[in-house]
Amino acid sequence: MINKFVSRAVDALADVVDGAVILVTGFGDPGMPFRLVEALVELGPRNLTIVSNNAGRALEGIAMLLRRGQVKKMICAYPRRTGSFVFEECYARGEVELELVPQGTLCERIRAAKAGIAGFYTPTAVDTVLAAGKEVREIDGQRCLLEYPLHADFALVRAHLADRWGNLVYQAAQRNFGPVMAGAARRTIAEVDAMVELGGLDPEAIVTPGIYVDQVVTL
Amino acid sequence: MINKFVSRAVDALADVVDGAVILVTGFGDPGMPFRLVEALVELGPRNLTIVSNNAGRALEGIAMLLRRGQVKKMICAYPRRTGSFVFEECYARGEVELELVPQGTLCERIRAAKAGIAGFYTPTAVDTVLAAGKEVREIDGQRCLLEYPLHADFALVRAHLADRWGNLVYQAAQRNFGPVMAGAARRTIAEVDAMVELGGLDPEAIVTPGIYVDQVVTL
Amino acid sequence: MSDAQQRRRQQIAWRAAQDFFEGAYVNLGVGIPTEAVRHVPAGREVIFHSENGILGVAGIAPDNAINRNLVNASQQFITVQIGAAYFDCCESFAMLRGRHVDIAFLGGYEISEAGDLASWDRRKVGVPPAVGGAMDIAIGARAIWVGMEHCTADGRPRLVREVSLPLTGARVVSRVYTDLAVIDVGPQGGTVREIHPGITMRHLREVTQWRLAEATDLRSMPQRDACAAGAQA
Amino acid sequence: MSDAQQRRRQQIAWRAAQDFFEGAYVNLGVGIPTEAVRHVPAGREVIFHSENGILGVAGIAPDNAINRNLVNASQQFITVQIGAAYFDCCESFAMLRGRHVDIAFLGGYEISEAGDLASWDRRKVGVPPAVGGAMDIAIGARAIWVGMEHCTADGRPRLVREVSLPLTGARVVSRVYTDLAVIDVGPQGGTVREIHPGITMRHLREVTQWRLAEATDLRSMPQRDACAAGAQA
Repeated sequence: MINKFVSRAVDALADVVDGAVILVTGFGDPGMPFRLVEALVELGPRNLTIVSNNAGRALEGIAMLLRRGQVKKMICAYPRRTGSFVFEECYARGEVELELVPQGTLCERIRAAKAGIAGFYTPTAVDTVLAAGKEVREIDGQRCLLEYPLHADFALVRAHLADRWGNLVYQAAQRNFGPVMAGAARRTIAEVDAMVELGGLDPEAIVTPGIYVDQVVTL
Repeated sequence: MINKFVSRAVDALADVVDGAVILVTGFGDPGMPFRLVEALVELGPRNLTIVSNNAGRALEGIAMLLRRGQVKKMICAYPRRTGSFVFEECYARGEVELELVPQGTLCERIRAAKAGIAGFYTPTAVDTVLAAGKEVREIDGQRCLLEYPLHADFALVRAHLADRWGNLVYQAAQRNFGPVMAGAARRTIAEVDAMVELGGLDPEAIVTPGIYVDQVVTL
Repeated sequence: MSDAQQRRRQQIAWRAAQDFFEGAYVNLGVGIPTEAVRHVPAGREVIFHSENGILGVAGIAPDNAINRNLVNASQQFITVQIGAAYFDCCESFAMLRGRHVDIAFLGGYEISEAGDLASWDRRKVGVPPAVGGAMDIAIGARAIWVGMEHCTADGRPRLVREVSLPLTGARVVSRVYTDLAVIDVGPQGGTVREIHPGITMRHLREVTQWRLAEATDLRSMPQRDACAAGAQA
Repeated sequence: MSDAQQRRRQQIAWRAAQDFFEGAYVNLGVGIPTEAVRHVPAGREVIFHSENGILGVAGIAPDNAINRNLVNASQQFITVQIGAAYFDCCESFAMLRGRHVDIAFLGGYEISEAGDLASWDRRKVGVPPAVGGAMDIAIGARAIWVGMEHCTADGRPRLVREVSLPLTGARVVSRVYTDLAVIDVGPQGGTVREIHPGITMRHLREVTQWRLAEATDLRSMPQRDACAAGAQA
């Protein structure tokens, strides 16, 4: 019988090695898999590359990974927000590298990894400092940047409910990066409020099909 | 008050001109907007380019457009199926041009048009006859084809229910090209079984948000 | 923020909101623009897009109706309209990049006469840059309107000949709403459509580095406080 | 189709289905492969993917339980398992191209020794070509298994040195299930893992253009009819 539930977050993440690239869902607090990120703090792998819209707040989630010196590089759209003092300190001291990516391009690069697209052209960020070093091509009269997929080792995804096949549904704006990051890494681990029986999710309303999810941890 | 419902299919399609490019949903019969295609037959525009997974069956839908000589070119993945004799006859007589596109590339080209992506690289069809004339690029050790967005004038989309904002839900495998084609053309027209009150669709379960839909016709 | 500044900012948000047309899909930026959701004329249906994955933002949630999973792009707790839909960020940016959003009403630091927008990086030492969705929105929405105070706190123009700060998008802004005027961007410079009743074109030109022409139907900019007073009278 | 051919084809589908592992995501091609859904060993959970947008295909719908909106990629009316999910074609092909589907069990016309697959165009005069999702699947699924009768109706080999028909994908096939053998594709040619109890390796080589080696654990191919009889005993 297929059963993707694992009882402890630290078991699901036990083989995260130093230098791993990890996708973390969330736009602000909604969608942030706090329990899984706490498990990363507990397990202590270092030199991580964290891909997430923001760079943590207060001493929670990604901020704690940064405080513990586990993060080599952040790939984000919006690392600065109210309470992001840990990231700001690490950044000011040069302790963490930042790759700033426009949010739409960030989503699309992650989707490309999930969907087997090897590269794409986007008009976003043309003529800006974020185009530095990128190949430019004019297509149909519009100058575009060539962007590549953002591959990762793990995707940590926060959702609302899951069944034992790993099918997921979300709650409101918690969804954000979940359906994009799930399946974009070699292994996807979801953190959910509760598990439901197989058949407990409407096949028409499943947002992330279980094929993209390897393991599920409940709160 | 926003109200995207129109009472007659022929009104919604009245300004389809000769030479228009039209996306039509459906994978086999499920998802095929028969009423809208019938309206096209009634209105009679010619030299159409029809983009659809299949090329019609019996004397229904796209087959009737072909029979009436309204179609200059079909862009499809699978034009041949049981009962596709009208297309086969037109094709054998050289009356209709065929651009054969692998289904995954077809979806992705339509999505690119919807999502403002100017081009993408895919490993599909490399080294095959369908790669003829396409630019090849090796990315990360993998040879890929450069594919461009498939822009269109109209998208005809079959769904199950709609509200007056144009939010859509589908039924089972009827969904197929709906969420991909809706929004990929300059104008999107949906054909649905029934209209529901605004608020009658669960915001978590809406599949095609109304922003992609301009007009809705009920059966 | 002083009461006077608060009023100026609400006036800017209010003025732009009067121009959101029935049925428009509108994305609101952080700051002044976020306030516009409160100022849509009664009876007009406008659908607000939030780039984290919402169509149908209604407004800021009252303290007794907070859903912790429901925030706007400014991370404020919100409520949604009947008819709202949720989706993921990739779909959300498909809506923007794919030109489905009619109007993005954004904040900004500087705008050039050509419509170049600088809105994301003030290059303050030690402060990490943060772009969010600004660049995708700038090139994606069908119309880019910017709402900003006409001058900086120390009185320097924000409508400048060339932007000095890092660009968000080149030649993207089509209209600017400030506390002093409503100005359309065009190939010959700005066209002033409305001007604050208390100032002259000469004054406006002094605080603007663009070439400015008067619209043939130039009018005095309606004031929110006056309208509110009128409505109460 | 003769009864004997029907039995051969069911045997091929049955044999492949025995190798679908617990938890595997499997896409089934048109023809012989579609039958495999019926032959998964009892108690094993396999999740079938249909490229029109379904995970969890259960089987062909009985006449009294037809949902006209529920078909598989072969346009047959089907039912779904508890736990099924529906999605659009773009997502469906993201699953394929993105290497999320473990096994695609496909039909084919010819396979070269290098694993090149020809499965979509027989180049019949006057018949329009139709590719469907075949090329996306061929390069996308993690393992491509092909189920086919070992020879054509007129006795010519289908496992050929070089394919003569238009290619679906180059060097993609990893295993072949025929009525005569189960053969793994490798850099030195085919490795025969199982052979039909009624034939010899010499006969197999005569009807196969590949170099063929015997697996160290070569065994007689289990037969469905025998198993079915055993199960009934």
